[in-house]
Amino acid sequence: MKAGIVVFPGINRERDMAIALAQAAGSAPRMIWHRETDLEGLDLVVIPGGFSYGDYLRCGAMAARSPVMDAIRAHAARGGAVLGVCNGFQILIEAGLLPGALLRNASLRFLSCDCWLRVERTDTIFTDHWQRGAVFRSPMAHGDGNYFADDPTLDRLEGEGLVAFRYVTEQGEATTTACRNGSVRNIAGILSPNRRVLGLMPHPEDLVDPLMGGTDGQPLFHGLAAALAA
Amino acid sequence: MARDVNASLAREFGLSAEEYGRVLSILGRTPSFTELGIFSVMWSEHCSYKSSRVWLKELPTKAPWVIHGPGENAGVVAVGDGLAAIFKMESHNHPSYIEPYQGAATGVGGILRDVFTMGARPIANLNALRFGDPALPRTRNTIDGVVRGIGDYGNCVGVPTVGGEVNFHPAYNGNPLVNAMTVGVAPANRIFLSAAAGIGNPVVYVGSKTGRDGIHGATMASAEFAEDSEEKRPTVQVGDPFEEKLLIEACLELMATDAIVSIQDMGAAGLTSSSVEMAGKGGVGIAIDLDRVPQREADMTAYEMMLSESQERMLMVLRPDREALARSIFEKYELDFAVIGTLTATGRIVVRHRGRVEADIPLEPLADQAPLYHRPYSETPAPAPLGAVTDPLGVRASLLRLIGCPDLCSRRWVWDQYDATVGGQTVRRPGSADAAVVKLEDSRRALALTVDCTPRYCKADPEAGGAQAVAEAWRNITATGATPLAITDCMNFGNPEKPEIMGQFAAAIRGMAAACTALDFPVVSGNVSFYNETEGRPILPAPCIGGLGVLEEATQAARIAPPAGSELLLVGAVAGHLGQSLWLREVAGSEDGPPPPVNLAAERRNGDFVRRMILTGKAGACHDVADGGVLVAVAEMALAGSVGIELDAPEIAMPAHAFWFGEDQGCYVLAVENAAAVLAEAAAVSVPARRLGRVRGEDLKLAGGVPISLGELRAAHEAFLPSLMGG
Amino acid sequence: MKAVVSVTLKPGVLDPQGKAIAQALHNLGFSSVTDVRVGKRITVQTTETDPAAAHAQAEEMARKLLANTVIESFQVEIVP
Amino acid sequence: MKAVVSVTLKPGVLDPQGKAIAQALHNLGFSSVTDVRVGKRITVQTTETDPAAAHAQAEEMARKLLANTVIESFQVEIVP
Ligand SMILES: Nc1ncnc2c1ncn2[C@@H]1O[C@H](COP(=O)(O)OP(=O)(O)O)[C@@H](O)[C@H]1O
Ligand SMILES: [Mg+2]
Repeated sequence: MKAGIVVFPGINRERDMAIALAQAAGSAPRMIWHRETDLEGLDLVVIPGGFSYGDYLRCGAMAARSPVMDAIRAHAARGGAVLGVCNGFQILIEAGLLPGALLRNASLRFLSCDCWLRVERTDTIFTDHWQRGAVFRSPMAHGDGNYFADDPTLDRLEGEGLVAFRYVTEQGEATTTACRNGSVRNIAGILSPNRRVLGLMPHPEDLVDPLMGGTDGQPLFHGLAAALAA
Repeated sequence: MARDVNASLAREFGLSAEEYGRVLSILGRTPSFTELGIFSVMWSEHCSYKSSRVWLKELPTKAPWVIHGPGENAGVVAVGDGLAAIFKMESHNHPSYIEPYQGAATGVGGILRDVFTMGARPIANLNALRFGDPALPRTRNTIDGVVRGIGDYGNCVGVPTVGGEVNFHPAYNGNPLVNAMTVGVAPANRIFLSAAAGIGNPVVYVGSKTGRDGIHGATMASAEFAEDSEEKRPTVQVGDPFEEKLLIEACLELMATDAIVSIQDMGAAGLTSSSVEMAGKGGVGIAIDLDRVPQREADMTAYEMMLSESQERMLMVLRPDREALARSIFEKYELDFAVIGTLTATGRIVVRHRGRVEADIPLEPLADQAPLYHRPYSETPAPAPLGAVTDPLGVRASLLRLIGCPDLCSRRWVWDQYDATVGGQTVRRPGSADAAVVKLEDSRRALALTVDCTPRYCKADPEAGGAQAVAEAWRNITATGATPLAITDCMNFGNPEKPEIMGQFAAAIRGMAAACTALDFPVVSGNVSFYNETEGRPILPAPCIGGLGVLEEATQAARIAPPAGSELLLVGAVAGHLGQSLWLREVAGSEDGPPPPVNLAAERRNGDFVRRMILTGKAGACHDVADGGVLVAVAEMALAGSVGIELDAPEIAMPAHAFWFGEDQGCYVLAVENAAAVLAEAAAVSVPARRLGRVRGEDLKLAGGVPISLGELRAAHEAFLPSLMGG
Repeated sequence: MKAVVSVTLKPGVLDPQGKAIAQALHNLGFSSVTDVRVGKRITVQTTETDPAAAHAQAEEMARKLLANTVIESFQVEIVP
Repeated sequence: MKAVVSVTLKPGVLDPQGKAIAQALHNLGFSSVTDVRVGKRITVQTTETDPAAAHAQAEEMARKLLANTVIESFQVEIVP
């Protein structure tokens, strides 16, 4: 798998992401400064977490309008795989590659804690190393992760099976308290219609080593590495 | 703006008549307005340490692993594998009182710069916070703003906030304490210093533009608060963590080349202190052309530019042939880059603006003749011994009250707002071990980090309190299995012109020095914050200690949570000391007595034993005994592991509440598999140790008492902050 | 020329911040408050001297960057 | 009655958001932009029917809660 990590000014989880990708793929991903626009030869483009442009104005708004996004859009249009985590998810949404919006957390506070996620479908390059309905732990760290979309959009997402992950209790129930940021229908991650673009708020890349406190996040990266192996 | 310069204006600027006289004799003429500003900030308490220097000299600062001790932007110690840890703690008390959010945020920004200016990538932030009476609305506002400010800044720059402490006391009503610590890592042979060199070399300004922010912040931090200070405040400094993040990356990229001769952040007193210190330390002169300084506002005067405390700015001296390379790196990050001056052979700082010389000061006397005070001091009277105190509540109810009180309740509400995992190296997050543990990239090693101080002990007996703060930091690091290496400190005190405050300071230093020496735990950096008083009421003195240790194998880091089935041992001698304990305050309603004495020899012996048990795999978990005593430590272990614990009836010659809630020092609770073997090893090295109980069941059970379910315990522990702060 | 771009959440989009402020105002004794919505007020200074052109430009800025039209609407006002 | 409270940073106070937005607008080709400042626009709906009273109340709300008067100033406008 040839993976590239796009780094916008203010992105800060590119090192975490590189650890997870290198561990799964056996080789270091390419780091792409946002002014580069050549994504030739990449199987997977990742936009990691952080605070692109300080999260000023709206999270992800300024990064979404930068030139490299056209290249990412073209990559996605070719069927290339795109993963956006946290700020990366916000950027994909602001760029219109995924629908909806990410609003301030319902608590109006930054939330840095572990959450539990349920895998909603397993026939994607991102999730096929999990069992359907599997529940895994993941750190999360964001101030604006409250997923919102209007009802028609939500119904379409549900109808087409494009909800990838939901916030749940450790036992797998999608309760209100399990969804600390207030996301509508407990949505934590969504897919594009061709299921080659995934955006999610939590950070599975921060749980890929016993030293980090566990390996719950590994299936995402192992799945990608297997699916995109040359 | 420009006013007549005379003794009375000097007085307004915080210079005494005697100090102003010295300015006149150094210059041989009346200073210009700008020069007066430069002298006043350089000779302020904050920048010159004029009241504290004579005492700080007593702190031990050396050890074979110390690379740079006090005197640089931050302390540097070797941590193995060719790496160095670079760390420092700093106060932002006064700004955080005026504007809690920005005050705390810019505190984090400032301490980050002190660390990355030396070539380190910052890998962890910690913070020590003291707030007033939680019942006051103002306190809630302060907590809210400070925690958001620290979180937002650290989260945005992508440095994990991994630890800290929070206390409450009415003595902080008008003077919260906000102390921020940053730890960074660099190759030990690539440390950048601030001493300028190379006559003719360009002096380069990078980062944010200069505005009229926080002019005279350093002198503000050197004066007591009066009622009207909320009106008189200077323009508040606003932090821009996005700019800081770019500055970190740009500086580190430049530091990987050979372009930098010396580099220094612009902290307190901004361009003045950075240029004066760089040139002064290097024994060269410096000429600055203010017309070239990137400016945010129109018509700024020389005085304003020299004293501005705009954030996210750095000053560096470059090799002339690398200027273009350096410029290209800063342009990549869209940061301002301006050559604003050159190094000269004059030994003077010469500041030009719009064709006029606005300041021309010889550097040597500015530094050498800076005021130095041996302020009068009076020793704190020894507290009367505490007589017998009866237990009004019983052990079970006392525990539930203590574990939920403001000083002992869960800090989850705070740390849930701090990104603790960014970077992917955090091995022990807040709440999981006595010190935070952060792995070093591309190494098997990890650092253990903690901040500690018990101000109520320091108030009652500053010498014992100073020693205790150092010992507790050492103990917390030890409890993870790490070897303690060095500390940074942040000395928060009242008005040093009062003999009783100076007495507290001197005694705290004595206690710290004794503990540092006994524990081989030298001071490598620090900061002094005086004048923490409002309307004459001083704070509880707080010499906060930031400790750093190293684990050779990150995988060996101990946690608090005890493995199921293990036995609990208590290491250390329990005398049932209740003076100044939280039990005494929260249950018996008194703040009396002497604090617990620290036996440094026993501290070391017990700690070295505990560390050995952890590193040899004989102890599966460890928690030190601190605020609240043994039973609180045990309850915290049960909560951390979500496990039940069954305690035996202790064989003791003291009341039960003294045993369970006394705050004796040098004690640890260990979870072990083979209790007999560990007890035998303890006996062999004369370390007191006894059985406490075992991990079993679903409740916390005291022999003969009504069990406390984990649910009840957790509810009591978790409630306070969320209900105070509204979720 | 100065353009003031007011960006507000569309009706129907949850405004947790507004809700929290309304609650806080009640707690402070402002019992007549029934609803609070929080928007942005972005002031853009330009060298453009023609009001109509400045207005058109500001609208374009709002559409392209300043507002997220999925959840927000905006209004432009030109101040000389 | 509706009160619109505009909260803006005082002159001279750094506006990191505004700075970043101005830069982004430049990158999008809006080269005439010289400065951007970001404030809040808070709409408060009240049951108060007297405009003068509503105005006074909104000013008090701003002083007490809506604006941080250390760094921000505010302006109230009543919309019927
Ligand atoms: N309490 C202290 N103990 C040890 N060293 C100290 C103490 N206070 C200050 N120092 C040292 O004095 C120097 C100046 O401190 P400070 O003015 O806070 O630095 P900066 O200019 O980086 O803000 C630093 O090297 C600091 O580590
Ligand atoms: Mg410094």
